[in-house]
Amino acid sequence: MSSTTSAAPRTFFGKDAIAFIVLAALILVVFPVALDIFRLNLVGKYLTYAFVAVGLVLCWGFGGILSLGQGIFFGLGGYCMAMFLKLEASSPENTAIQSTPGIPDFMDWNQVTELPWWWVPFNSFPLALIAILLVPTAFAYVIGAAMFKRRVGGVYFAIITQAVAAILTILIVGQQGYTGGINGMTDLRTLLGWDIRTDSAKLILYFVNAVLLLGVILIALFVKSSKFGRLLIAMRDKEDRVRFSGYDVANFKIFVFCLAAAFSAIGGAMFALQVGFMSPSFVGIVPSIEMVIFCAVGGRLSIFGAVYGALLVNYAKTTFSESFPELWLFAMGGLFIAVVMAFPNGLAGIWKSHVEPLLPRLMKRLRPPAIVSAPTKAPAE
Amino acid sequence: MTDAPANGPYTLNRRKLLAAMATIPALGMLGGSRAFAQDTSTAAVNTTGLAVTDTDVTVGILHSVTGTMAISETGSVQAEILAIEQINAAGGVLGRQIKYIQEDGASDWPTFAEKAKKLLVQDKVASVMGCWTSASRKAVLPVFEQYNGMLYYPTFYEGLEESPNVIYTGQEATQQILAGIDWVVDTKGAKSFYLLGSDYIWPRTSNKIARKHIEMKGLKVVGEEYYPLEHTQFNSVINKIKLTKPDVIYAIVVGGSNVAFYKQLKAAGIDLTKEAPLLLTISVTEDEILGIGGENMVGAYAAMKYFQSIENDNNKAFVDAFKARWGDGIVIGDVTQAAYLGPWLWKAAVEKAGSFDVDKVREASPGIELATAPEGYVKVHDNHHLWSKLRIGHARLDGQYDVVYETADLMEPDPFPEGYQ
Amino acid sequence: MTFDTETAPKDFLLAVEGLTVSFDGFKAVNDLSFYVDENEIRVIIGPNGAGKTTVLDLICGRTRATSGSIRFRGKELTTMKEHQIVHAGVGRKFQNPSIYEDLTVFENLELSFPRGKTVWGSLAFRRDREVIDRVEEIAEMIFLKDHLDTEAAILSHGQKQWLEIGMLLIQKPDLLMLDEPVAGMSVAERVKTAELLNTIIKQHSVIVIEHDMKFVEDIAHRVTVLHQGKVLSEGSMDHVQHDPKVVEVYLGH
Amino acid sequence: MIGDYTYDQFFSILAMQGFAGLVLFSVFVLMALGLAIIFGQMGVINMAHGEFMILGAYVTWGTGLFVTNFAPALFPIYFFVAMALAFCASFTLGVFVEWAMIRHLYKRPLDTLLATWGLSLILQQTYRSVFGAREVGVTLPDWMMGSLPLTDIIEVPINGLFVMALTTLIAIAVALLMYKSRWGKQVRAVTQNRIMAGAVGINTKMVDRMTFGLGCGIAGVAGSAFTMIGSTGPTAGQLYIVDTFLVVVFGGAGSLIGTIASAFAISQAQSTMEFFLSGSMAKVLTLLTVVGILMLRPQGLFTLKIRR
Repeated sequence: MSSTTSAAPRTFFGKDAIAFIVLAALILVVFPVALDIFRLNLVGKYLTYAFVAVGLVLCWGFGGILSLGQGIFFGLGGYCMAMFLKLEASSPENTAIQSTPGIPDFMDWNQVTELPWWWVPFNSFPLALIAILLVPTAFAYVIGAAMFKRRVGGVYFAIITQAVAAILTILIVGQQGYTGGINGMTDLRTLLGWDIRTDSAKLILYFVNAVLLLGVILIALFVKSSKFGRLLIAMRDKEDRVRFSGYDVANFKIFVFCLAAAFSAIGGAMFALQVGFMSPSFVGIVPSIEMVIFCAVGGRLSIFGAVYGALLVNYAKTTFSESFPELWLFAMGGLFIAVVMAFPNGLAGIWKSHVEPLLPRLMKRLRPPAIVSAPTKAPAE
Repeated sequence: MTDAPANGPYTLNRRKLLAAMATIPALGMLGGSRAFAQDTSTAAVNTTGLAVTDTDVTVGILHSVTGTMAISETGSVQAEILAIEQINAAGGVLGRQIKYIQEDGASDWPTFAEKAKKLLVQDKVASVMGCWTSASRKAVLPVFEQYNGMLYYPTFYEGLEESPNVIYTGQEATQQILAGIDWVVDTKGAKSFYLLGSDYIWPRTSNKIARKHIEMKGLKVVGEEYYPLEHTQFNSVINKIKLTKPDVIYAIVVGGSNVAFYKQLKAAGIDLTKEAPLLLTISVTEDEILGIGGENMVGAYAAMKYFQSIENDNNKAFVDAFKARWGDGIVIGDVTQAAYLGPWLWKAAVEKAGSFDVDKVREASPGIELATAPEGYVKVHDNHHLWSKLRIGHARLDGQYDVVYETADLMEPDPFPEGYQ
Repeated sequence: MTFDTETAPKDFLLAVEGLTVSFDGFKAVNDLSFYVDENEIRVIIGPNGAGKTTVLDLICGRTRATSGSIRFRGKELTTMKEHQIVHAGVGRKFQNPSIYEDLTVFENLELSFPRGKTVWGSLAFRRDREVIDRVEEIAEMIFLKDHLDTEAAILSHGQKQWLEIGMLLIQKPDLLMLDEPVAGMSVAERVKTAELLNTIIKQHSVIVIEHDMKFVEDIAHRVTVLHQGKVLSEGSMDHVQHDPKVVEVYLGH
Repeated sequence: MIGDYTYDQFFSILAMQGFAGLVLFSVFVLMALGLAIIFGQMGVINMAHGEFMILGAYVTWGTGLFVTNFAPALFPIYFFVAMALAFCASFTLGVFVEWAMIRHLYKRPLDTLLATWGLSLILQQTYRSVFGAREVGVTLPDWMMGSLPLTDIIEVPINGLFVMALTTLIAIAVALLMYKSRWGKQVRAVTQNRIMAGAVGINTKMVDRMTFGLGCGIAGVAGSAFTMIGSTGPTAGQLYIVDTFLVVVFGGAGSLIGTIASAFAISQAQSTMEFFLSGSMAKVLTLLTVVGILMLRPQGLFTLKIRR
């Protein structure tokens, strides 16, 4: 945590503003210019995981609530989007060869002859958008309220979220007539008549995704800089003290858990749009834990670190698995252990302890010596 | 893995390759392709910018080398590499050597889609041999259709699909099911069936077809049950089977669940060699028996198009070449053989079309025959599936099957079977 | 226990009656009753394991009573949640300094400022002049005016104790409960703390748990001696010091 | 008639399902015991627990292979040797892991969870590289794969009996070790007050290491026993994670009785429901019930109410 002066409250101006501008420039300008559309689309996919990682920074890094079930919310958000897209792709003309035209193909294969009632709202785009945010958040609220009101925390909470992720996966796979089962929902084609598979659509979706991510980061920065952010840290360190300072701790935990869930859901929805399908393999335990890795590698206390973590780990995964598929798990496992044991604050921690102290010295070299002030800021030489 | 598949183009074990090559003349696969080569300029055979040069052509191999599916897909990778090496040794395709780029789907469907796209968009491969599970195929299908690629898919599967961009070298459900049930009814006098499967689309669709077929014959299905993938406790269903006393257990359990199911079946006192009940499976190949253990499987019947023990010259040469390339201890299952067909069918189609262009290969594909297939003669149907025979294998103690029956004619593939949907 | 009859009709600030809590059969507090007046300084003493800290835990809601009642200004506390008890006007300092080590002194105090205590309130909370003035005022009082921007983790043990007391004061509670406020302090710090407490007790009712008899003598209006979860003796310092039961417990047989 | 079944059949169902439930119960206890010791006594969540089990399974496979090739006469009893070796292998690996990794993380329980997950990835890939991606078939002596017919419907699988006997044995051994031996006293002393235990001369580091090793060793024995009923492959360990954790958490950390009781409750619920519902739904409902109860009673079934 950076220190501030008492008179000037922490805001997201200053260091965070620079970091924000750098990141925005990177994902809005550098990537689109430097990468072809195929790689850019991949980066877009990585960035959808960054939504989850940013949520985890608030929830886990600041709040100390380790959720091993963020895949639940990523998946639910993705499924809500995929349901809308699937219905659009399943127009009676497109599905004329089915026994029941007009319903998604997997329903037809499973002898479902009528659209289930809970699918009906997904015919409407506005309702689907609402569902993307509401369904995962409501689900998070139920889990959060049940657990935090009863002061379940730490390892117990982690295991229970993990169990919920397992349950949801089994449920989705088991109810394939309604969910597409293990295949998931595939072959999503158009959004309100606009073909999302074309290169131009992918480019536009990339920018939509990037802007949404920047928006989410702004929200996260706002939360972090508000008193709420300091309360999260306080709750992580001394939960009882917060309680005896007159706060209903459970409500704060529920809120941050719901917020992280909502972030993840946006990421999931953007994933479904950019990749063109959704499958239960994002809901389960393994992806949920991987998302924690992204956050841990980037730095659990740094919102920007989490974004870079998601980008880096996924980039490494793609390159590693292209050239040395067999080594990938070794690398991933090793990375995990190394980060946890040696660099608990991840890349952001390394940046802060090793790179940042060098900056003032660098600045000093760049400036004429006469103007150098505030020597106290520079490290001892 | 002692015999890890090569990771990049051309990392061959020379000694093994030579050993594998030695068996080729017996296959009679040296066609006139070498003569063909000189008359085909790259500009003429490749009008769509695929990765084809004057000397070589690049294809993709896309299977899971890591994750849970690696267990099943390893054999397919080995078969495809073997086929490519044999084709190269025999002069290649249109005079060009085949290079392959192998990508790992990592048992993760989105990864499959991502890698498929990479192979088509970035590497511009002329065709892809790959996928194993239906889920991975469903994930890559839109990619192949959008970027007009060609996929050779080796696994027996549920049907209900007929993509112009896929050649299905395994059987679709009716090919595997109908004749098998006919056989068990006709020769074993079976009257009642218990249907059991892992909980996903292939077992469910297959059992749906099986149930329709059984009921059309006026026979009875006494139970139908599905368990989550990777479930390991089957005592409850075994108890139900004991209670309902079916003549046939029709089992479509996949993956690690298989091991648990057959071990627990044996431990519960159901001796498959007594055939009371008889067990007929369409999901356990020789590959799976490695994990299950021959002693737990002996006596069961399997309905497939290929068993390693098929007696014909093609198969003998194939098995010898496979063992020479990948080691003596290896077994070859139905899907492995189907995967082996992929490169050969593609080669035949390319040579028929006289071009690597995907559209021309697609046009040329229906009617392609392969007399040298290890399973015997196969032919590509207009619907992109293969005409093939169905065989019934009887599991031996050593993990192999004895072929006890084979259909007289090739079975017509029918991915959208009327009356079974 | 004859004490309560003569004061019963009065309106007490805090009335504890028949309070019992048992942990798996062990009654840490057993049918305990005592009363605290407005602006009274009550010191609770007793040997280790007498149940002193448990009594504070019960009052502030950290531990739930098995039976009995705790009324604060007529409001029943036993059914209220911790934060509601705080809002009712009860502040609690823990035995070991309980502060937020990763935050600065200023932020520690600010979090206890009685505004923006809900989720939305905390999001909308702005650090205005009122907050800054109040924090600085308290910081002055607890001798940490020069350390406002220091991370709490690097304060000395005594400074941490003061900080926690400051966090209570900024809440403006009606009843302050301090669990061994001078434990682990250097002599100099002890003197300063006594001075601090003497200012505090002018404006608040206080319950203090303390071992330091000199300190107790200085501040206590009335002393309650606990032993095995029950009141052994109650009254002025002089009274309890000469109570034979107390002597017996403290000096042994 | 009850539903579609006659009374005779119905009682057979009850008997067989009861037995199936008991076997499942034994399996759960065996899986959870090692984890419960580590979690209960040390507060460490070992996500690589499944991989330690699979290590035991591979050791059993290797021993079987060795005996078949070099000492076929011993084959009928090789399984006992294999279990002992499985214990040693997992124990040794456990001790090493504790030394290299866990001991640095005692103050950060959530981080042990992440670090051991990384370990599990590495172990999985190691198994894949060493033993191949395919499952290996563990050949068992014939006497272990038979069954004892009781009535014409009811048959008792011998491997089920074997697992039950083994579980009972290990549970008793663990209980004796924990509550009767000097070492057990030390373990409990360290759990309750680490500093004090250190002050009275207990080598707390050694106690930690041995506890972790013991938990892993028991996991190895469990994995060895599971070759009788399940598959042995690089990723098979992951199948057990959720069930195992739920059993331990549902039972209440630190309580061996609780672990056993919760294993009993979960296994009976699951095996009963499996008979009447589809396998997937039975699993969903069981897990959901467990999670639901945990939300109502987060401390689990058995926990001492203690002063914080």
